Amino acid sequence: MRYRPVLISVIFLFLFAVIGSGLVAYMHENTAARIADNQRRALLQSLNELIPHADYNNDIYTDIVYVRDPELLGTPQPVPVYRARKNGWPVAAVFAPVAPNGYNGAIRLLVAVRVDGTLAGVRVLAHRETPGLGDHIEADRSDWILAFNGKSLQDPKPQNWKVKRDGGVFDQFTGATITPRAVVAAIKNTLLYYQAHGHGLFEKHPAKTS
Amino acid sequence: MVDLLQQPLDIVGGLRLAANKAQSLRSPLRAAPIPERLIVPLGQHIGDPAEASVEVGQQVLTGQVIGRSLNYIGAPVHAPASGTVCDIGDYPVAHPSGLKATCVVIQSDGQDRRAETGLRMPAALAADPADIRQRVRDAGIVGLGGAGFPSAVKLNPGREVELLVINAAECEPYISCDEALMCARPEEVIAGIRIMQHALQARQVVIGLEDNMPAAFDCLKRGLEAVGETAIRIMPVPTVYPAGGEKQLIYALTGEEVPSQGLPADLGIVCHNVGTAAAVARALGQGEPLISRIVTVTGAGVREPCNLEVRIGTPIAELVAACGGYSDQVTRLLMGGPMMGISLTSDRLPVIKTTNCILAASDAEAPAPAAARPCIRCGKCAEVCPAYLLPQQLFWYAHARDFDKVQDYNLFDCIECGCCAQVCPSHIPLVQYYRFAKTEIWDLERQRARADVARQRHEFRLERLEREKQALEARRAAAKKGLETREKSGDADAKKAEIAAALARVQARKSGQAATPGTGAPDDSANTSKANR
Amino acid sequence: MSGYRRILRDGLWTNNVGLVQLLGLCPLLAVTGTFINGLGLGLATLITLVASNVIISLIRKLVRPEVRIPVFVLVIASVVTVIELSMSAYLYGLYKVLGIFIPLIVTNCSIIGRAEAFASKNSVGRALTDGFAMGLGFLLVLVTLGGLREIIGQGTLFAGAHLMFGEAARTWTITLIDNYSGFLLAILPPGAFIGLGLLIALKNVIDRAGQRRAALVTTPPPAPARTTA
Amino acid sequence: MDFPTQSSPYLPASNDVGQLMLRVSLALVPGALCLFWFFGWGVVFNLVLSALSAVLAEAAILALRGRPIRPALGDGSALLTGLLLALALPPLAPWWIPVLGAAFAIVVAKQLFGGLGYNPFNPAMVGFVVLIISFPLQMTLWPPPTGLHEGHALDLGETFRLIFSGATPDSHTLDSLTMATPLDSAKTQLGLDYTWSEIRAKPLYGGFAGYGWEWINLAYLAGGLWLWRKRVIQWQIPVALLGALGATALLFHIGDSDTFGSPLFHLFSGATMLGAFFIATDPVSAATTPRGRLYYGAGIGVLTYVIRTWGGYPDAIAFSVLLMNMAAPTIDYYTQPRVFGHRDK
Amino acid sequence: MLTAILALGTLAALFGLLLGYSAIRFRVEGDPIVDQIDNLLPQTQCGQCGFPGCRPYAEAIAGGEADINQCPPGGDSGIQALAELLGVDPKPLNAEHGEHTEARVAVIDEQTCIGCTLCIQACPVDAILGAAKQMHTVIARECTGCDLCVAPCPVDCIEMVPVERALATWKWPYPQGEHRPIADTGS
Amino acid sequence: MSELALILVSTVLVNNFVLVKFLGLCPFMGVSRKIETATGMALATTFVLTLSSVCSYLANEYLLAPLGLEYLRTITFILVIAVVVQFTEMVVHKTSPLLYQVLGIFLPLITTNCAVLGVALLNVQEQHGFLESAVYGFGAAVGFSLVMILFAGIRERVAAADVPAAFQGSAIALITAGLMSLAFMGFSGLIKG
Ligand SMILES: Cc1cc2nc3c(=O)[nH]c(=O)nc-3n(C[C@H](O)[C@H](O)[C@H](O)COP(=O)(O)O)c2cc1C
Ligand SMILES: Cc1cc2nc3c(=O)[nH]c(=O)nc-3n(C[C@H](O)[C@H](O)[C@H](O)COP(=O)(O)O)c2cc1C
Ligand SMILES: Cc1cc2nc3c(=O)[nH]c(=O)nc-3n(C[C@H](O)[C@H](O)[C@H](O)COP(=O)(O)O)c2cc1C
Ligand SMILES: Cc1cc2nc3c(=O)[nH]c(=O)nc-3n(C[C@H](O)[C@H](O)[C@H](O)CO)c2cc1C
Ligand code: SF4
Ligand code: SF4
Ligand code: SF4
Ligand code: SF4
Ligand code: FES
Repeated sequence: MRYRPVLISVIFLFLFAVIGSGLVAYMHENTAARIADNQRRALLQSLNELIPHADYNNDIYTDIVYVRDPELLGTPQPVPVYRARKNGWPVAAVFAPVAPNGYNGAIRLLVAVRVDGTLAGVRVLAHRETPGLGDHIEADRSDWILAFNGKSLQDPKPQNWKVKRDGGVFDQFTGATITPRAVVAAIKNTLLYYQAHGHGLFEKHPAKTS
Repeated sequence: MVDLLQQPLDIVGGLRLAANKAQSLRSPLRAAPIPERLIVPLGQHIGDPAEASVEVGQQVLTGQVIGRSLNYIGAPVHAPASGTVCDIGDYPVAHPSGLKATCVVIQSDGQDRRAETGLRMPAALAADPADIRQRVRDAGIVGLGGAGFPSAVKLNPGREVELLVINAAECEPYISCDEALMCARPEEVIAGIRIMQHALQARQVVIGLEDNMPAAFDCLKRGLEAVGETAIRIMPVPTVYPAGGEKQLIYALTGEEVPSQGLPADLGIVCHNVGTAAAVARALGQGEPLISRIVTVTGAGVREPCNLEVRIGTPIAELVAACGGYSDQVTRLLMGGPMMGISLTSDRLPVIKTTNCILAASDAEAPAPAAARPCIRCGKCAEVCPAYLLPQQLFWYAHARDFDKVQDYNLFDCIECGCCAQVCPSHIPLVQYYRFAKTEIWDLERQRARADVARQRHEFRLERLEREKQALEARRAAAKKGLETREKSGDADAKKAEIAAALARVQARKSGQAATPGTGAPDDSANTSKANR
Repeated sequence: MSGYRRILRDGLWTNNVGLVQLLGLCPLLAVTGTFINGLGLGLATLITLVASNVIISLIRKLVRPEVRIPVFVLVIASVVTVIELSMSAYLYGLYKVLGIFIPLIVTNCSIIGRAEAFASKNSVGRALTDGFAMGLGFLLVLVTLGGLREIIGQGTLFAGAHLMFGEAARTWTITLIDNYSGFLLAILPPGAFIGLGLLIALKNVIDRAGQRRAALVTTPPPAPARTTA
Repeated sequence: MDFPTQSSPYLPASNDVGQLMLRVSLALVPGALCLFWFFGWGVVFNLVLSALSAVLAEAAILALRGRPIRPALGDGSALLTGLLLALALPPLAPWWIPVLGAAFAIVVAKQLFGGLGYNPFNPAMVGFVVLIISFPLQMTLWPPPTGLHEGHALDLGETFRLIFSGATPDSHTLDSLTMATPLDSAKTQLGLDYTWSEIRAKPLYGGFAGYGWEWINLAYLAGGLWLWRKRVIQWQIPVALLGALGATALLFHIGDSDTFGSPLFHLFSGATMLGAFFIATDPVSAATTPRGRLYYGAGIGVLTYVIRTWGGYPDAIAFSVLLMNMAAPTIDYYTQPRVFGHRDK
Repeated sequence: MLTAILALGTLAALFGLLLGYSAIRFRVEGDPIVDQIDNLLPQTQCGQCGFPGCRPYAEAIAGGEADINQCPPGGDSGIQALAELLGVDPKPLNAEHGEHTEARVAVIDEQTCIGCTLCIQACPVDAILGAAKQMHTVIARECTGCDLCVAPCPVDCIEMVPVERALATWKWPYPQGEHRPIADTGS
Repeated sequence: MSELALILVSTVLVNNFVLVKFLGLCPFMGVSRKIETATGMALATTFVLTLSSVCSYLANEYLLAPLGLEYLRTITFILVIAVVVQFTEMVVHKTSPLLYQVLGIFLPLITTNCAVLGVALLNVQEQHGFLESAVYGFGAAVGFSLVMILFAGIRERVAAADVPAAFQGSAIALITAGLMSLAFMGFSGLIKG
């Protein structure tokens, strides 16, 4: 008698837990595939902005290697490189390097380098630059980042991979030099990395590190 | 135990104000004429007012008791002049409320015939302290320094007294009655002090006065030498308002702080005003109860500022007339000093025992208050507060009527000295906010006490009704039982019994409801029908 | 039925979750950077509110006090997770933008608040109406605030509509002011607080105007708003 | 005879809010002149625009609330808010920057809370912070501190056109007209691994702090000391602020003199002195107990150093002041002085 | 799916056990909040709040059944105090329940009183003295001013009069001028 | 160690839960009228938040992750939280009436405090370990408590201010909170990376 309420509590909680989790589990089973697909497509979409889908036909989403170079890639962590191939032939490598010295810390980039060493495109993945000043590096906010398309270490020459104020060819923003300076330097470094190690990249086996 | 300091301290906070005492000290102390009609309030002190002990039409002599007080904290009132009682009734008195209070009005016969008071005590210094206290009480002496607390009570602190402090600081600007007294009658003051010391059995005595009254200092010193008194010290304290506040003076002289909510007696100190001491000397030396006092009449609003010995009950207008009347600059009439006094609506009000000063001020001396602005929390008030309070916080919460918070910030340690309001750049009437909050809190406490009584009485009543109801039910049950046993025969009867029981239940419920207020007459008023909802 | 009208009025205005009860503030302030974000979360919350109100009203007589809250919470959490899963399956873009605030609908105080204050004491029909009214009221505040912040902050309206309505909606974005450099404050956290403060003040002004007009008609006081006394 | 009544005390008032505000404004003059000397006409435009719109905004709100306008404007507090905000703004900011900032300061930070005396936050600093987070670009438009003797890049007319129409004179771009302030460039260069001694050698560095800025700060210091002499402000806040800022800077500078700027640099650059004597001392939003003021000032000093050194903003007086404004009521609550006759605490 | 159900089900059952058990183990009676609320009510016992006395109203507030703005004798300050205790926003007195008036006491016109005792039965605090057919009087110190005795009196001999303000109970007024009380600041 | 300190500073100041992350706003607005109540709520929240941060970490690590039931996270976490809260309330009520006086009425409110569930979910998102979860929860709670108490201090002052009628009450409170969050913007960028 005294413990009947306990029993009722138990049964109640149990019942609702079972119904609730059953419902959710059912829902999960029905949507899991779709959700995974969504996640894949989200990444693909940002890659496709850099390398048109028509240019490659491998499963770029899983064709990844991880490389490490604190000097040139701006982070001691391994950096993922997505590899685009067409019929098995290398097309481009997409790096996710870091520009460590933005105005407010690191800026995470996505840099796509074609096999010939020209840039297919650059995007900013994440940053903490001052809104309204440093955030013009976002493609949504200004076309500045698009100016890198087609650039390479030959055009302009490495010593000109700087913002104009420092005697280079790239625009800085009014009132903000630090951010573009950091981005330009990071892209240049990525190109340098590619120059040094680029060809080996496509031979490595895809590997997952966590 | 407390010890006097060698060198008095500067009090913390406070203001250095222009003294403005010279004008009233130019002419010597003299007696004011006895007016034709004296209006003597029965409550001139802290505690319940006295009760009139004379009747209208009765003849009275100077010094005869006209109001008696039965309370321990209370003081009798005496006729300030001989004559006829022509009225006992409500007259306006000097009080910020402007309310009236019971007064005995005496038509003076101009002869000032003295009554035999039986207060005289030739060998007071050898008498039993209890005897002295009784005579001080009978003489109607209350503190002349400000609050008007019955002095006999303060002569009975209920513990050993180390130090008697005679407060002669007179820190408020304009007021000079104590200084005039000390210059004119040092022997009377000293006699009074010696009696008080004896009554209190105080080991040490000190007279504290501000260091800007050298004349008074000299007179007292000569007076002490004249009687060969060496035990009484005179210590000038720095001239800072409010150095004359009891707590501040004690701090300046001893370095001790009177505990919050406590009395000087907690430190073994008793503090009396010099005027009070003189009044004691007069009562016990000449048998004269407290029927007159020295009042400073000053300010640019009177023609001839001076100090007058005034009979209690003298209308202020007559005092002013004795000083050459108003000058044309007068705009404001104050009783007390410019920092703590109250402003009067009319000069028909009488002088009472605690009236130390009548200040007829010009517009330059006491201008109409500038419009108050919001507090900017500049903290100037806190810099000058001698109680180390945060007047801005007190104000903030008094303004918001947050009476809990305002007490958290120690409202009741405020001595209402007015320093804060004086320096406030926003011209906020800070002291009024504090007085408002204090009286409001007292009122709330009274209400709370009443509510507690009401709750108790209500609960008693509910209990009583409950008891009555149960008694009723018991009776009903007994009756029902009787019914059942009697008519147990048929089904119909059982039904009847059921109906009866139900009826009883309804009845019971009804009477239960009667336990709730207002259902004495369930369908009478809107109120009661709501109560039943 | 006037009872239902009263519930509707309560939810939409008199006892509005966001403006009066000040519940569900976290999503209200966090996701109202744009109109569309507000709309998305508002709809999700609306659905949750209706569903949980109905379920709780159904089971209200069965639950013991010591497990009442856990059970309510379980119900709400299940509903929310279902919604979360469907959103990530069918509105992935929006799901990403709203982020943690979708699972946090569970702790949106207004939902458990309504469960406790209303659904657990009323019939299914009334609970449903209440959930709908409250949810709609909340939704309206979300989109108003979102719209305002978006306009002031970046000079656009309906930006990001494609996240909800598909690629075709990309063109819906209205740019109200060209070359607007943006008043960033509105989008940043302080702007959210201040914006809601202004909305509440606006409601107060309207209420007072209404009161002045209908000076004598007194409305009954709103039901107590707190979850717990 | 009958007389008017009132509550005690009755003596003529010895202080007045309007006079207080006037004195603060006067004390700003040396600093403002110095600023003008180094940065040119833009300073004047800022002062005029900001003060004007502050006063107008105040009047407008008072009118809306149906309150008497004259006495409230007469206290001069709105004007002072406008002036203080203006002195913190970059001289080449477009006209709407001071206007918007002052209006926001007065309307949202001051009048919504009830006007003078009720605002928990320093209005001028609220205005400034709103501007710097919303319009960082316009808020970095500081010309080089060349000084009148070297001649400014822009004369009165050119400044006017730049501020009101955004038109730069032919030979210039906005970028060439402006440069980072010493605090800003020191911060970014330290971030780029320059050493402090290298930075000290740069032209932007003057005798002991930022070029030009050291004089401006000295002028504010002089004005502040005058205010203290006149008993408009008390010593606690400035002393605690400067002491804490100096001490923190010294500590780090001694620890690693290559990566951390010198105490003098911190004390005499940016808005330090303006902040210490004119802004942190705003009585309304500061702590009001004597001990509380020490904590309050020290808090601002330390926060300023922290944000300047590690945070996202080159100068942090405004943020630190607002952050400590936030804490002021709580500080007051916990730092009540011992009351006369009370034992401990 | 089965693991999901099982896992969560077990967890929930365990929790249920825990809570159910603690509900018994840590059972507590009584609710101190009622006393606290009752302490803030004026104890006029007038029933204007819609409840038969202050305590029932306190219980109703604690139970969430009544709002805090229904006690006219308590007035705005009473509501304020309740709001603070309960941590809710104060609101204006609900006019449905009456208006706040200043304190009053009942006075029985002793000439007219017929000694019917009806008022005695109505008085919630037994503040009326008298026996049947004898003249009644109100003990002014104990009268709460609740008004309840006025209506029952068949000869209308009871009058409510404002409590007199004496010097000793006089209150300093709230200062006038710029500083208006919070309650009546205009928009 | 410095990692943990960084988490602490970050959660208390830079990413303050209330003013920057927008979590736990309802109690922040609802029980901040007086410093005393705010302190009570702050204490209660600190306790529950830290405890439930740890508990939900355990639940995730040892129940959900091994079984691959991550999608049940929300349900499980909220269940854990509700039970922790309910249990705490009952225990406190019985064992310490005094503490219950202080915390009692706040405890039930905590279940629906977004910050509590938010911490649990963010722990997973940021892949915190056991100690990190504890510190993260504690830091979030301290940040919450800090701004809550300061906010209460300001609100007590503003309550007595001459605020325009339309803004009295929650409107001005929200604007005050807005200005607080404006001040907290100063901390942005304090922790790089
Ligand atoms: C609040 C504030 C935020 C800033 N944010 C950035 C930024 O995100 N990126 C940037 O490059 N510069 C930023 N700056 C400006 C830099 O500090 C520096 O002034 C700018 O890069 C101009 O340098 P320059 O004179 O060499 O062109 C900011 C300045 C301030 C005052
Ligand atoms: C309510 C009250 C009670 C007092 N009780 C005593 C007392 O019991 N014994 C005593 O010696 N003085 C007592 N005093 C007198 C004070 O110590 C003090 O001397 C007197 O109030 C005059 O102080 P003031 O003019 O500075 O206000 C009492 C005063 C007040 C106001
Ligand atoms: C601010 C303040 C100033 C005072 N100034 C004097 C004063 O100057 N002289 C004086 O005798 N009493 C002054 N008093 C009253 C004293 O505190 C104290 O009541 C008195 O000395 C006690 O003596 P009594 O009971 O004989 O009046 C002042 C009180 C206050 C609160
Ligand atoms: C010493 C002093 C400093 C002041 N500093 C400021 C300030 O920093 N910012 C401001 O808006 N107003 C300032 N004021 C003006 C005034 O106090 C301010 O406008 C109020 O905060 C408005 O309520 C100051 C006033 C004084 C007397
Ligand atoms: S002096 Fe006046 S304005 Fe200054 S803090 Fe005190 S009360 Fe406020
Ligand atoms: S009146 Fe009270 S608060 Fe003001 S200075 Fe005097 S003691 Fe301090
Ligand atoms: S209205 Fe107030 S005083 Fe009257 S019974 Fe109700 S609570 Fe008591
Ligand atoms: S005497 Fe009358 S008014 Fe007074 S308490 Fe009794 S019933 Fe109420
Ligand atoms: S919605 Fe986050 S605490 Fe209420």
